[in-house]
Amino acid sequence: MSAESLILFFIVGAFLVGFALVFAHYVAPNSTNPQKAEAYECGIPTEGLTWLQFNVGYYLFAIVFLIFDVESVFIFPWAVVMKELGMIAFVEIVIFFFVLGLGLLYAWKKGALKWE
Amino acid sequence: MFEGVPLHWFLITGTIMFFVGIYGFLVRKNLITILMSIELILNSVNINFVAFNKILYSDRLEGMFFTIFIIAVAAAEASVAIAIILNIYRRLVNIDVEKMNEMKY
Amino acid sequence: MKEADFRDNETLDLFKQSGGNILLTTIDAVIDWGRSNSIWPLTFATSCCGIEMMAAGASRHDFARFGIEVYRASPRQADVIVVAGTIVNKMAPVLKRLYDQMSDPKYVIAMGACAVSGGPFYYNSYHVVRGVDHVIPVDVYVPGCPPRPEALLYGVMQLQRKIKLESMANPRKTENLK
Amino acid sequence: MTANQLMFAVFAAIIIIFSILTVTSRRILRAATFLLFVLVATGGMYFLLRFNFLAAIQLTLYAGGIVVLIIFSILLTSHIAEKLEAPSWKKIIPALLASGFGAVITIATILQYNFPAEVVATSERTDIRVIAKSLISTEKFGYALPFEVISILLLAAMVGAIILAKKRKD
Amino acid sequence: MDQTALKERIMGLVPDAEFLENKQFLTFVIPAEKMHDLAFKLKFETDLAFDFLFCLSGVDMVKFLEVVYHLESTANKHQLELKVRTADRENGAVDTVCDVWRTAEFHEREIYDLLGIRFNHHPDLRRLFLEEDWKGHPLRKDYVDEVNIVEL
Amino acid sequence: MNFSIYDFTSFNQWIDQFLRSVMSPFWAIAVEMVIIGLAILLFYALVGLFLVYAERKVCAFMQNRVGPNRVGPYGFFQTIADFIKLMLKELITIKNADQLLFNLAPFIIIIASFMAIAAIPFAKGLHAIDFDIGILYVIAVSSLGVVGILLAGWSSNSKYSLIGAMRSGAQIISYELSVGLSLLTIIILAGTMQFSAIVEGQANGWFIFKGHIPAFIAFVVFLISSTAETNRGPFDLAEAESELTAGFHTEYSGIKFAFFFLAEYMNMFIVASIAATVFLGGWMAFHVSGWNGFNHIMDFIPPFVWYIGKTFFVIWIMMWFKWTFPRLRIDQLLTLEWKYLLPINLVNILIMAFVVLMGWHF
Amino acid sequence: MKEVINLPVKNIEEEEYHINMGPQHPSTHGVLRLVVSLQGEIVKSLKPHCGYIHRGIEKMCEKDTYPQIIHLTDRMDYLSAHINNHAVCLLVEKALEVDVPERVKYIRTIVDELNRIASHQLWWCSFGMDMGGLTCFFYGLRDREKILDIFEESFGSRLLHSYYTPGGLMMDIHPNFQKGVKDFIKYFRKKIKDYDDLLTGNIIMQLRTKGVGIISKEDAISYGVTGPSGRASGFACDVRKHHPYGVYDKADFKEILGTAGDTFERYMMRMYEMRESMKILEQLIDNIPAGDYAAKMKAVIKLPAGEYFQRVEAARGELGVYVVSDGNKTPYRMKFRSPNFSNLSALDHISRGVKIADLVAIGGSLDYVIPDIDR
Amino acid sequence: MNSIFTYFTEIFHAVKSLLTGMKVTGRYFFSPWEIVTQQYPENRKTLKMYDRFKGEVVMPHNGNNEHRCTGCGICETACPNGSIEVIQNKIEMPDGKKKRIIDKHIYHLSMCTFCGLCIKSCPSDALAWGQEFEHAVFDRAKLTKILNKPGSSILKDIAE
Repeated sequence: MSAESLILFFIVGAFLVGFALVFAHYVAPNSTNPQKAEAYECGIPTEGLTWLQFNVGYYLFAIVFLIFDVESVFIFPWAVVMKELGMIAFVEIVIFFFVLGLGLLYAWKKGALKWE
Repeated sequence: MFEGVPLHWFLITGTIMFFVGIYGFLVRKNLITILMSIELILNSVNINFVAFNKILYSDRLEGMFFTIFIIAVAAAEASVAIAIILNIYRRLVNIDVEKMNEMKY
Repeated sequence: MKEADFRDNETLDLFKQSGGNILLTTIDAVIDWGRSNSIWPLTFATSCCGIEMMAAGASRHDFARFGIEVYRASPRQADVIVVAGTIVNKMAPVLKRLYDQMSDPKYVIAMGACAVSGGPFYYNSYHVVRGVDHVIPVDVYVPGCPPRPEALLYGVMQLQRKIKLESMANPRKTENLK
Repeated sequence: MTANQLMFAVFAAIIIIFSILTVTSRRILRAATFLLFVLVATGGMYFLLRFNFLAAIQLTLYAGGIVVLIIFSILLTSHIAEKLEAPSWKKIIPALLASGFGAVITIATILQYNFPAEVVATSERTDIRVIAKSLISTEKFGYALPFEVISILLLAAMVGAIILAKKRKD
Repeated sequence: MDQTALKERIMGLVPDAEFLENKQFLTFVIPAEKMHDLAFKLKFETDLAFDFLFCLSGVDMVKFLEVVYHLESTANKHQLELKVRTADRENGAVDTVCDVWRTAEFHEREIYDLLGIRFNHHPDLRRLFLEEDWKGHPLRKDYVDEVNIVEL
Repeated sequence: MNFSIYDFTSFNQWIDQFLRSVMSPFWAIAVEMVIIGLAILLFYALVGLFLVYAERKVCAFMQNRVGPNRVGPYGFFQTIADFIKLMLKELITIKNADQLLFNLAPFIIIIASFMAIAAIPFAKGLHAIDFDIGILYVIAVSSLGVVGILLAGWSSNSKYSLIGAMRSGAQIISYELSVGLSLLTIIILAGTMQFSAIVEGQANGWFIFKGHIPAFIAFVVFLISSTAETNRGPFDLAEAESELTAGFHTEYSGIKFAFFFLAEYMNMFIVASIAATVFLGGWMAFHVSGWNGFNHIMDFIPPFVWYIGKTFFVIWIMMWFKWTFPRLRIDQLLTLEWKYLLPINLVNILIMAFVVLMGWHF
Repeated sequence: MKEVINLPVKNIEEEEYHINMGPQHPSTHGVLRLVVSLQGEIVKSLKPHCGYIHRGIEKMCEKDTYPQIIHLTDRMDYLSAHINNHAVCLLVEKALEVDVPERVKYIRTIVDELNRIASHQLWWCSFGMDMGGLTCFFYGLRDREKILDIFEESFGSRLLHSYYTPGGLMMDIHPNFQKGVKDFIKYFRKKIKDYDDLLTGNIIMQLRTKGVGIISKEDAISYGVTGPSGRASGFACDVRKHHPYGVYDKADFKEILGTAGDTFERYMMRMYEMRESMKILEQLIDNIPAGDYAAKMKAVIKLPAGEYFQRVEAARGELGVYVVSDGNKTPYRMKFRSPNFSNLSALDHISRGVKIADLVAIGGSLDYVIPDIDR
Repeated sequence: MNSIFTYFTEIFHAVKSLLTGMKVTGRYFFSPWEIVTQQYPENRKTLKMYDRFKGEVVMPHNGNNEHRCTGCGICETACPNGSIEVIQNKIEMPDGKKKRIIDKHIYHLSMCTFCGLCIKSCPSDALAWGQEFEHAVFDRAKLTKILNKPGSSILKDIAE
């Protein structure tokens, strides 16, 4: 009962959304006019491309996030056995953290953690 | 056999995925889609590793650890690759490999 | 509040007759109950009446008791547009667009003298729409300049009564109206 | 057909169909979404094989990390009206031939090869404790060194990515 | 500086200014072409230092259009009213003072919108309130709009 | 069959055996799955409806008003009315929107929350899946939800949506780290990632007390970052009404919008459950070692009640945050995470490791 | 099918991107439309587009008699309706050289200050809402209701009263008025502490507002930014102090000047001002002299030909009324120098280089009322 | 070291300020007696407007269906936005003189701004404020009212 239940939850979730969408599609009133399909922008017709201006700020955080995500995933198994293994585990993680702390410090000093 | 699923099945799935990735790698011109094709290729390899580990050597963990490290390396690779792609985009307003004949970084 | 305590029951009777279905099915009753008790307004206020609309939402009068507190800033998710304040010629197309962009079923409350008829700016003004019903169809008119929050709540209750006349078989046709 | 077979079939079908869609879709964000499905289905396959930890990593890093990064970069570099150019037949045919041949040859080889009978596991070895212990053990079959090396790799990747992505002040 | 001294001072700056009798403010009518120079001097000469333009109005006097500047000095606490007249109703133009007093930018746009007085060198002289395709200038006395205005 | 509200294990086994006795194992599993699916669906809907109602009432009381009270007793059926209305609202097709992704986005968000709810133990023996990697699993599947938000924002073809989605994306991925790391602190103390084992480990004291200072810091960090991860409270910049109208779901109407609305509350429920389970002992009663009589009295309260009580306490705190604080700005939000929460978290983990190493915990 | 849309720009990061805020937008407090040029989330410049509620009040005034104008000035800046009316009444009284009874002056001053507090309360709650703190909205309006109760008891309506008339008042104050005001001051002195706890001291609010949207003193004067917003920059522009009207010269109150000129300073100015207003109320409320509530006026008010100007301190800054009269019973030309109009003109200058979220905060701190801008 | 110290003092002050804010909302949450909500439709019976409340303009009639309006039309001219129209009628008096009396006193509630100029200017105090505020209708035409009741007549002593 593990992988199977996952599928189950997947299906139940999909079913909930799908059923509701189909139901609403058939039951809800429907009327169209040209304005309705246009993008909403405070009641003024949208001009220009709907496109966020290139903004490296968001992206840098995504990179740093990914790196730290990898890191945190590697710490999880360590955390589980930390209590049992004791000193060795502690030393290893101190080294691991030290290296990553350098990374964080670098990103900090470099201004990658400053949103702009 | 893993409770009814033969190893061949996994390998064939992995192979198809691998060659789909190769196809995308060859055909696609957008750098990001090329990167996605590479991820497909890596993923197919992972499936093979894991299937071998589970079905042939289920008392060992090498396949799994390899996969884990592959994923970690893939993450590092993706972050650097996308940094490069965005840099190219910023310079050339384009991320099409064929239009990047001037490497003026 | 009892039926007889409300004003303008005659017009409501007219709606009943023109709808052609005095008998509502149970499903209709359930749906209308849901719709009438969950009227989410669009955050839209042009002038003074907007302040009274805010006051109606605030602690003293507490719009939320009717289940109306969820002010939506996006017209896609709003059910009712409370036109609180003057609509001028420049604003009219915007209002029309907002109304058009709302998803059905949608309702309009004209709040205050300006929205009902142009009010203080009816005469001698060169830029005021004389009543918002020239632009979008209005369900309930709430006069007053500005109406006090209770008056708006009363208008909402009137709207609820009107919503309760709807039926699935004969839905409102908003797009045919001007 | 057992439950396992059925589920494997479902996952394999999702993987193959969506990976094909990934490389053929002309809307780049759709391609990324299909890639997400492929990766999630792969994660599902790991769950099926009882590699729970691996599956969780697959979901966290691949689906929740790399794909999000890719989607972010797509959001930054393309807009909704944009469609990728359809590749020319001049490119498609050789690529199709090459990958098709490769696939056929590899599958043929796989099918011909008789893998040794499976080693019956005495104990289920995918428990998180077992994994964790071997991950930080310094003995044989221990991965302490790669574990630490990964941190250096990550450091290098982060420094590199930041240098590349950070705007030069010129 | 008291009222008479101020009057002398202004008359010294612009000799052909016309002095108008007004209970509340010292009022001058300045020739349109001298207004911009005067504005600079009024603001930046320390004994005048009229740095606060607290009102800028336009009036349609039928014979001519009038722009009225109400000035105050936050340091010296004296006030002044200037008027600029333009007889040409259609192409009447006054130099902008929005480079001296920034608030004038909006006020001048408003006056252009409602009265149709053009301002030379204005950075962004568009209609402020009414739609771009609006015909006429509503605050003029000869403005007729049979569609929109309902007379009481 | 000896069924009790204190232990659902035997109940589960009884159902399992009963089904297996009347049909083949394959079908038995299938029927079990249908039962669980329906139960979860019902639970999901009920919790969603109740939370929306609770939020309205809580904020009403904080704001000196009464909140919904005209629909049903104390306005209890308010959210049902809302649900009926949303269900029957028109679904607008947006021009130039990517219809596939536009419709897919609510699926992804809802499925992510559904899969996360699977691992949560509601009472002893009452959970769908009991992984050995429980916490990691929940983090993994909930990290998928951000994709739905990004897709929703991008595919709506609206500027507000896109900005909202980018903000939301950056926010969620950043705070995911803090959520994971603050849970890690407790994993070190518990020595397991399995939810059932974590709860069992708190039989003689909750982890927030056992781990004293580092555990408390972790709890606070978890509260803050999980509030942020669910796009709520002072961190709701993605749907910042005063800036971006409705953020990434600006263009969604009717039931599609309802799913985003529901998912927000369900995510809140999930993170609150995790907080309750990991820090506050889940369904475990409040015990103080030594006070046997007191412990015995506490044991009379069924585990499910304990669980719900703790979860709603955490939810209430999150609502309290939301209705008290002004909203952060995007750069402050990211600064908070990267310059405050993350370093504090990393140091906290080391402290906790040291505490465990030295055996200073209780 | 359109293939790749090539962006015409070379440097992608310099490319600007326009976004509409308004007319229907929660942060613009009405129907102002701001076209914001963004670079990323940074505001490069913005263009206010007014006129979405331009009702032509100045034109309408030319057709109305002076008592009738009152009901139009009510609807300009509806949050300081009494103060607008006060300006017109003072102007007419000045032109006719009528001396209004002392009682009227006292009552007008008291009501003006009450109105100012009510307006600032509403500003506080809408500012809180702009910042995302929704509870502020409810607390502010809750306390405002107390003032509205006083108003309603005396004047019969909640928001727009048309209470002043040229020469005096429409009616005398209600006997409970003084007690109501005293009760209110007692009540509000307690509640304003909540305001400080909830929003002023809050670290998020301070981080978001300090150093954001700075306007220097010179710019404030040049842009004509008056009222609390101008005083935050150090611009001493309180008309009540510099050109006293009513009985402000008899009341002891401070004109508090800020230095920083940022959003937080503008916020603090209004918080101070509420306290100062309460101080004025405390001084005046017990000293209302007995007397008539209106001076004797002719049935038809005709202003002598000429031009008149009257300045008062409205809740948002200096309100000027400029009237050109040709001796008829209706003004020849009536111009309102509305405080919001000038304050708005500075918005572009203030908000360059800030983020969108800051723009909302700045807008909240400038506290514009759109019908007053458009008139 | 100093920067680390400020780092932590910053955190401390931030948390303190946040807790202060939470104290306010928390206090209100736990003091439901401070709720100020008036439950409008339920409290209709007890809801009493202030005496001076301006709900609408009415023309009081006494028990004999008599009002005080002479139909002079001063209110019509006083009204700034034309929400009052007075339609007069000429009747022949018994003594042969023709006299103007009121036919219809039309009041557009939809336009009224409640400024009170009509009531203030009325020479015979015929108009007054009504306390009614529940005016919402479905049909705009319903908002135009005729204030003099059908069949009503002018009060004797005003007529003289």
